[in-house]
Amino acid sequence: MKRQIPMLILSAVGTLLVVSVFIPSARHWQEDASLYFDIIAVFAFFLGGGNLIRVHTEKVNRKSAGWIYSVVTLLGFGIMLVAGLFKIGNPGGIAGDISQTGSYFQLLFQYVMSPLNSTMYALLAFYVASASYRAFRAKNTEATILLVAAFVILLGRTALGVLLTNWIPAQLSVLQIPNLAIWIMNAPNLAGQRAIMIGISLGVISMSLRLLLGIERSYLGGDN
Amino acid sequence: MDSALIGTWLAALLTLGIMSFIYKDNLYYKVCEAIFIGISAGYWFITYFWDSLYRKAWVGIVHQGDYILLGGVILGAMMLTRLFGKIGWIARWPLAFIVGATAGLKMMVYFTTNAMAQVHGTVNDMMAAFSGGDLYDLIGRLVILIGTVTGLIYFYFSKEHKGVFGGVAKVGTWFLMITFGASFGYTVMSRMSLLLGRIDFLLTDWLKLVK
Amino acid sequence: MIALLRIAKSVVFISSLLFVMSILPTHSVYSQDAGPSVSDLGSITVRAHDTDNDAGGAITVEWDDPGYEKLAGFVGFLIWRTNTLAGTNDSVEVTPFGTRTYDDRSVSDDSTYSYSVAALVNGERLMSAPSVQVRSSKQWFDGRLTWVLILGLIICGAVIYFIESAKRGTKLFLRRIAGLEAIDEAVGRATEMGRPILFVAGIQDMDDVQTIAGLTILGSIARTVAEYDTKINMPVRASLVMTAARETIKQAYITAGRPDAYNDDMVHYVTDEQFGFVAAVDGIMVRERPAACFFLGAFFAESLIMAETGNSIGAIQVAGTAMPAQLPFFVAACDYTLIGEELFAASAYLSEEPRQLGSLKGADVGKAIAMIVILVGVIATTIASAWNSESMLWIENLLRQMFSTG
Amino acid sequence: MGLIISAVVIGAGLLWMLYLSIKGQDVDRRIVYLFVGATVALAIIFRLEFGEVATPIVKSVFDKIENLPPGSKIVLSYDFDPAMAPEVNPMANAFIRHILEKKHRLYFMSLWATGQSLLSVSLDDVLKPEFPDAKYGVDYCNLGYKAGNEGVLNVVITNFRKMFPSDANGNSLDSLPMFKDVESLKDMDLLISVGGGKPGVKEWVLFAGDPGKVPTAGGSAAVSTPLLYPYWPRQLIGLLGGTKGAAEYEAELAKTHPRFKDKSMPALRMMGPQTMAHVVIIAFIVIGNIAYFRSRKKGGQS
Repeated sequence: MKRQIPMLILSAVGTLLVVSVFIPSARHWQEDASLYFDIIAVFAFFLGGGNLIRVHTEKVNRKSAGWIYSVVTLLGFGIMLVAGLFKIGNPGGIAGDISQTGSYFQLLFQYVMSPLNSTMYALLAFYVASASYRAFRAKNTEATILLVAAFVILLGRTALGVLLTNWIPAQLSVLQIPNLAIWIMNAPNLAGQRAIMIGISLGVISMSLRLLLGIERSYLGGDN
Repeated sequence: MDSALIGTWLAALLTLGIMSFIYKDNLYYKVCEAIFIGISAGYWFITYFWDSLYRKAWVGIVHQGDYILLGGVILGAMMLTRLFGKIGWIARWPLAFIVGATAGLKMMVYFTTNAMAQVHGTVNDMMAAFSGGDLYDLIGRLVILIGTVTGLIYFYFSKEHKGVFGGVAKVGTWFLMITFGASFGYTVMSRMSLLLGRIDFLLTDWLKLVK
Repeated sequence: MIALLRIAKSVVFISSLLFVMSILPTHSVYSQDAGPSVSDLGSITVRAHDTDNDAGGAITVEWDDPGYEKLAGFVGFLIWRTNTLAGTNDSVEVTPFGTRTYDDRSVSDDSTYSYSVAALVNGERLMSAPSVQVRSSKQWFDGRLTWVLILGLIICGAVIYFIESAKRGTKLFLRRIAGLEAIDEAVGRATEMGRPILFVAGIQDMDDVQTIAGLTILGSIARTVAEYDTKINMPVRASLVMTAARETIKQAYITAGRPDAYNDDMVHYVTDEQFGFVAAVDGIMVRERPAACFFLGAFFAESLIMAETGNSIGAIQVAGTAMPAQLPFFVAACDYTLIGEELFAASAYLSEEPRQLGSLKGADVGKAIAMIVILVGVIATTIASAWNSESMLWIENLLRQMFSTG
Repeated sequence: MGLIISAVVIGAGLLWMLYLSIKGQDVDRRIVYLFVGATVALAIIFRLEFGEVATPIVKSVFDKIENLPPGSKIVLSYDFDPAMAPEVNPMANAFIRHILEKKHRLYFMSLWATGQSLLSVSLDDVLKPEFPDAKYGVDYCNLGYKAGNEGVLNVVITNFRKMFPSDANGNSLDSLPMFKDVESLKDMDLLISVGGGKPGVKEWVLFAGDPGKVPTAGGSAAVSTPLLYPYWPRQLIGLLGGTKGAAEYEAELAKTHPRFKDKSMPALRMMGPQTMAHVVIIAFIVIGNIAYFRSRKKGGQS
């Protein structure tokens, strides 16, 4: 019983949504489903946020290693909740939009969250460099092909690429690195992308069918 | 004191804190990480709260009479049964709803926009780059054809990659490698500009070293 | 952008309407002032019919222009509607230049309508004869999707056929996938070293199939983890994923016969913010030093940040995603990468259950169809363009029509 | 001066890395990080700029404008919004300078509502101060924005006046001397669309350039550039992709027309640090491979 009902819900909802694609007057089911999803996700957040608070409070109570950071996290979470729920400092008051400039919520976003966010993102530049240094080595055929393709595209995007090969006569201009880079993007790269995309969609179809037919149900949990 | 100035200092200190991680994990980074987690979790909760719960559900049901949304609220409430041990299994119902909806919707989306459109594209628009009849175009077409077909053969599961079939699949992996190499090379520059933005902020807006 | 366009459109519409209204009382329909060129032109022919493939409530109006648009002073075409049941008239829209068709979405399925189109030239309205009476209706099937349905049924049919035949005991062969064999090895190593394993199911919520695929693999990994009694740490970015992952791991522990060893804290929510989550996962990696990291699901720019950090602590890393843009980074920084489709096939492989394996065989039929169509299509297009072959052109057009999705 | 310091610091560092690698020692990843950070910081502090060399895909646009006879008619369409502006606005400004310098006639328009205001900024900041002699209606005119996306192109390909009864300032087209011999887009000598979304370069190719058989060129944001490559060289005579493409064009312009040398070249300035970082990464790959082959020769595993 505890397993059959969820299974039934899953198959019914999935099948209805597949069918709705073909029936013009049923298309709005798809929008309804994503609205439902949004609403369920907020309720789920009460579990997630609750988990966050519980994990960190426990750390503080037990004074386990790094408990002081948990205090900081809890403080940050609390400040943001208070600022956002009561819309403190919001020029439009409680009825105004939360993202209005001047509200504490927006200030915290602008001066705290936003720089943290873009700096974390910017670390990517460092990792791109270390990955290139370490991983792009001609260890075997595959690695060599990867390396050569990346190298040609990289060269093609700097002045070096033009300088190195602009002695190649116009008839063979395809072989100049910038042109070669574009050709790689146009032909073999496109072919590879296509194969990956087609493969992915067939993979999604077979997995979705496994789910709808109830063959794959590990995420639905046990009988208790 | 000027609030924008405080803001800039705060932003600069947080920027340096996160950057210090690439040297090694340290106290400074841990503090920034803790702030980041707390503030951002709160940010998203508030955003969901006002946007989904208040604007979509409450306003939709109470003010606009969109009673179909009640179903979402009921399913959402079922999610919370997890908090009450004994009846926690009810939370599987909304989960089943979501997995079913995702499977059904995404199956069709992937089928039309990935599979069919890509096959269509290979037959149809790939010719844009190689539409002529000279050697350059013929080679281009041939490469796309071979690349797409051998790439698909690589993903073929029900035959061992041995003999001729294995050789063809091997060619497929080469094409995948070119694809990976090319996308890696192409994105490097845009990744650099992100770092450029941060360092520029530190040097120009904060330290005012550069005018 | 769209909103701006809408505003601009309505401004144009309202101003044209005002313009039309201002001239209506002073000019008769066939005014004497009409220039010679106007009267030389024939009348506009109007056809109206129910809009195809919709849910009702719309009628398509089409007309041809005998040459009014070329006249100096041409403003636009006015669509004029008569509700033949209620006996009311109203103007619906003034269309922009170059338009010859208009979908009137403001009709009711319960009434009948007839349409006229007027060319607005130099302040005159040159009205066409009314169209036949039409009524809008809804269609039960979107005719544009016939081929989608047929091809979809073939592929789904193949998947179900192989599942059924596997159920009856037919032996199915499947090639090996290196990345999957590495999973057991990775878990084994973590056990030996007495260190935890880290599992990240991507950064998307449950409405992404890749997240679900990641969780199905988690099911298999968690079974091994339970048997070996290794520690698993799974930070998540979305609360729903947390709930689903807990169900998955708990079920795996029960299957492995160790329900007592399960603990909800194996899965913990961090934050919904993409890079906040990354900051936390990086922190976990350098502090807990997991021996194995799994990144299976939908990833964006953070793929390389996580994989490089994992690499720096010397963990065995297995990644898998269907995000084409992130695959290169995983390939460069991880030990094994499940590429695209392999991510979705992985759980079926790991389960070793015949029915699941059968579904993979079905997907292969889809790949075979795609390969044949591409082969035939490209050859046909090439021959058609090189030698003007009629039959090849026919094949090319057929394929184009089959695979066009609207 | 700055260049020398940077070159010495970075060059010495790379040589040291090469030395370590040849000796078979693995370079710590932090040194790699330090390099990337130092490279970018040095390039920003010393405002390093490099003589970008135009790639063929950019050069062909430049040559086209350079070689058209004076008085040729060129359309420049602003098809972008403020979010894309940092990448593509420099292209538009470079086009304006080049076109007016060569005494061509320039017709501005926009398929994006938001392009209109960016267009007026360009007129006020670049065109009017740098070309005080250019006369409105004779040397350039602004048709402004028209709603309708590619539908606008469908109309102007046969008739300008149907879609644009007047220019952005309300003058009738017939009152503008430069419209005397212009009936439709087909009378133009070159079409240029600068943008990164839809409608954009692709729509100009498919709905204007191709049907009207008018040479078409474009400038686009880096992310959408690979999608446009297939149209080159047949349907697009050339394409400026991202900051890189803009910088190449600026460099070419400064080289051929030295009077623009001291003008602000934002793309070139942004490219400096990026190119430096790029070269350093290329160097990493080379050094990494040298190290790998050395270690293999010694019989060890990498």
